Amino acid sequence: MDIVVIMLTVIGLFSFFATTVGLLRFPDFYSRMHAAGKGDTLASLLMLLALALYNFHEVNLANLLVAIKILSIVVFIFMASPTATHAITDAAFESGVKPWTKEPEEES
Amino acid sequence: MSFAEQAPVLLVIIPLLSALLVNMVGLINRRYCLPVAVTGILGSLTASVITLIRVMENGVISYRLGGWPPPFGIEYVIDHLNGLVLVTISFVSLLAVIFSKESIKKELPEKIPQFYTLFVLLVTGLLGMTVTGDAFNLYVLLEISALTGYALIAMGDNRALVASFNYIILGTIGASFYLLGVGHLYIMTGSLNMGDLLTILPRLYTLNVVFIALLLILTGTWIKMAFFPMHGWLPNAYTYAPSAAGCLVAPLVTKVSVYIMIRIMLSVFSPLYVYNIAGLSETIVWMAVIAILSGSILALAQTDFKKMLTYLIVAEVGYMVGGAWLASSAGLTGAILHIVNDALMTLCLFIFAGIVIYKRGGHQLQDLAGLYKKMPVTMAAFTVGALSMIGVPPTAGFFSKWYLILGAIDAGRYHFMAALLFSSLVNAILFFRVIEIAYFEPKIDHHGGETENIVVDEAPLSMLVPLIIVALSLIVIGLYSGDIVTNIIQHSVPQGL
Amino acid sequence: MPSIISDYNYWIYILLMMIGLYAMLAKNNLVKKVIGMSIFQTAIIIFYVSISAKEHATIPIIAHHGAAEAAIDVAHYANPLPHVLMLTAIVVSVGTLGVALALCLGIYRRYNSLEEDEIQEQLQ
Amino acid sequence: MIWQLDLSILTLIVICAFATIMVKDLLSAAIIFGAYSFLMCLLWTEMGAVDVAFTEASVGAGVSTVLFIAAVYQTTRKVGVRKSGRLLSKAVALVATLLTGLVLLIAEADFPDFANPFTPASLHLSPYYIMQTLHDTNVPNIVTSVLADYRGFDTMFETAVIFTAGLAVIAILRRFKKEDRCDLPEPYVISEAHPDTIIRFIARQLVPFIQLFALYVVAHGHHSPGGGFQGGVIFGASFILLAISYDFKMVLGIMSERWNILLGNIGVLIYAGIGFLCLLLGANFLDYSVLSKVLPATDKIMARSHGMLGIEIGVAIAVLAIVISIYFNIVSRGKYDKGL
Repeated sequence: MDIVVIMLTVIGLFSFFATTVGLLRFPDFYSRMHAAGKGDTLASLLMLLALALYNFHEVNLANLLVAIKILSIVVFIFMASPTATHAITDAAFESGVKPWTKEPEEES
Repeated sequence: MSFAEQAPVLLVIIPLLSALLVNMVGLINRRYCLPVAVTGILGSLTASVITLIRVMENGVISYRLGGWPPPFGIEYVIDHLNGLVLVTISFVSLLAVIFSKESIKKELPEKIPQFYTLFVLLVTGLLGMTVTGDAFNLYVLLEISALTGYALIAMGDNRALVASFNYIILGTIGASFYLLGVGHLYIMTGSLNMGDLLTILPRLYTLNVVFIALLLILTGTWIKMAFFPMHGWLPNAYTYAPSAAGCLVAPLVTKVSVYIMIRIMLSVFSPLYVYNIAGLSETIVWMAVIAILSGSILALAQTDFKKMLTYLIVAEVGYMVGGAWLASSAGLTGAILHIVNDALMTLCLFIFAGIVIYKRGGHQLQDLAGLYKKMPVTMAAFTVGALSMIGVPPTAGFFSKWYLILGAIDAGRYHFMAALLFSSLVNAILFFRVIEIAYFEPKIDHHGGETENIVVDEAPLSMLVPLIIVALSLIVIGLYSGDIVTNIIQHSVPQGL
Repeated sequence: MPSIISDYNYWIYILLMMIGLYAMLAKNNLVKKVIGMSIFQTAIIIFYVSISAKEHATIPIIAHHGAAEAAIDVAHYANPLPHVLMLTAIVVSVGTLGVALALCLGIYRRYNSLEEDEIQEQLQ
Repeated sequence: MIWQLDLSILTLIVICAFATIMVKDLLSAAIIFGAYSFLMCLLWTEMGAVDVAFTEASVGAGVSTVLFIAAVYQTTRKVGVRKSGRLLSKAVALVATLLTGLVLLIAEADFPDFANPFTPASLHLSPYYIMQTLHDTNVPNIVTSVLADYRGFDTMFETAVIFTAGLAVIAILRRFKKEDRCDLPEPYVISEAHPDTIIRFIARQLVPFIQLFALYVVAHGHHSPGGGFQGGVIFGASFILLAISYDFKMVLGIMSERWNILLGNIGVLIYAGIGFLCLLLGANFLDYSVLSKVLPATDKIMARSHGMLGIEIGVAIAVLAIVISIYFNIVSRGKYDKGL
């Protein structure tokens, strides 16, 4: 059990790290949102799963309730976080943020 | 339950409930708002009077909210000092709410329910601040009265919004400083109850932190009462507020802050600490002198009648702060008596200004021209208020000034006495100028030339009656001020300072 | 626990308080002033909550499952009183914030500006 | 508490505070302020103040940020360029700030150490609450029992403060007439012709859960962090979410302005009314123990517990209505025509 928890935490931390790197290093708004939206959701999902499992050291009703609560947080994050990313991206597209392309932009 | 036993809490709860009721009937028909508001404040006045009578008979009353013993629960403590202030608050607000009837119809016809709800909530806040014996509960009510005050002021004309914004910034700084001061006391003592703090603090008197807590609380209340260097928000806020709101805010908010300062000085820190150990007396009396002088001089410079009154409030705050810090019994007596008197005098003058705005549509000095012939009764009442402001016997203003001067002599602070006399002189000049304009200068008519046959054209009765009552009460309080001092104020002033 | 921690919270609250106060007094933009006001108020909340913290203490909810009626160790729970006070303070601060923002909007509606000096110019 | 965490969060908070004040764009300032509030929330959880953290999460990070964004949306994002000639006032502000800081530092030298369990504050009143709460009120969450019972009177006025704020915003902003003589053109044009299906669908799915959670927070406040205030804010937030993802009019159809005002009123009235009922039953104001006379099958201690639940519900109703009302007024500039 402990090994699974550690595995999940480590993968979660890694994808948080990847997200941060992506946010800092990607060239334009959309790709940054891409990194943030996906990586973040996955990472928090893994971490929360790890927490829910960690909580099960001793199986009883109270711990089960806590695990269910954590799992429902996972579900809601899974629904809300990509939607928020979508909303932000959509708003950016509406207000005319240009996607980055390989061709160098004309100097203005 | 008997009404008398529960009166200490009822005097706060009745206005709170009636504020809610005002809002609800406002959704149905806005004509019912005023009667409900008046009933609520009347109920609170009754409860205050009963409480004061009980205090005079039996001494200090303590009321446990939620039935918990202090310091674990919140406690209401009513002694002679706040009994008197409570009656003053509810009396003044009763007159102000009656006055507001016509003026609000003219100035804010759309928002009558909101206005009266906020109005009654402000009264609730002020009463709650006065009656409480818990330092944190005081903060919550301070914020209620502050928030209602910002909104009531912002409902005025165009410039009122900016004035109110300045008020909200400074008012929040003031309230937060108060809260911070209470926090400094809490971290050192672990208590929030004023009586409890009074017993715990003496062993900490040597620490800096107690001194700084006092300083923070004082700064907070000074900002709230517009003591001179921190008075920036007051003149504009009070000038551009709706006149009905001005009649409530101007007489009461600053005075209640003065009361809080005195309450904290006497009931949280002891007179021994504030006057002897802290060693602030000398400085603060000098600050009060400066406040009085600059308030008076700035008032002289105004051409706007209402603004002139607001600067006079700044000067009057100087009287009270100075009196409270003279470290003499007479000075403190004068300061407390002046809380009552000044509330009534300010009410009188602001109701007068409200009537002028109602009739003439402006509050410049020129708008007063020719008023003696048009409105003889109003002007007579105004003259009483003005005389009281100057300090002419037998009006109330004379007596509180008398005690303040006695206190200044007792304490040997002659500069304070000089400032008081100077301020009286300035007030005399100011008000005689006003009276001169109103008496001699004819009103210039738009058709050119002077209007010949002047008809007496008084304000509506709902405005006139409060004005007459307050003018009469100024004289009555003046005549009975000896009794008030010996029966009420003497009990709350520590002797032998 | 190093000794720096014994004062760090209090230093930070003073620093935040100064930031907030400076923003309220010196900033020209009204919304910035309001933000300063919020920072100022949260600084006080940090101060109070710091009073309540105890080393090795847990949240102030008494564990009453299992060992019922066991002796309650006071040092085991954080001091609840400042928490209560600060709940009230947070509510007050959001109320003030709402009113202040409403005033900003009202001012903007009249003067088409949020800058204090431009509004003052229009007033004169 | 973990002191390393304490140090790092506090440092981040200061950085956020600086950034909020310094940044030249008001929308960014609002967002950074939201981050600041979340850090605060972490800090308080770390110090064991879970109820405060919960409130800060819902109020500070949630509602305040939304209000800031609504206000910025209705005004302008730009911060004006600094003009010269304000040096004097800046100097005065700087001196005042430094003076305050200095005074507070002097006071700080006398404070007992942080996190010391034997400070006066931890030894005087709070042991009573910790020891007695189960015995007096049967409520394990000490914060709830102190908030709603021992210091219930404060909380009643706290609710009144929120009610006052709601009314104040209406009084300041609300325009009852259709046109306003000194009204300005709309600052931004939002795409109303572009309803976004994904967002609407998800919002519609989430709202019932949010509301259920809000009810849970209210009802479970006796045993876990939370209570009427947090629950009310969350419930109100669900309506704000609807108003943002759908349009303004639709939410007004559910919660009209009159209902809002009435609900706010009723909430405070429930609180004050329970207090008043205690008074009528012959005890002091807000002394819930006498409610055992009217509630079936309760002793004095359970009556306190039930009384607290009653007032928590009152608080929740009031807060829910007022949060919505403040948001609507700010986002529509008091005209109730359209919003974000």
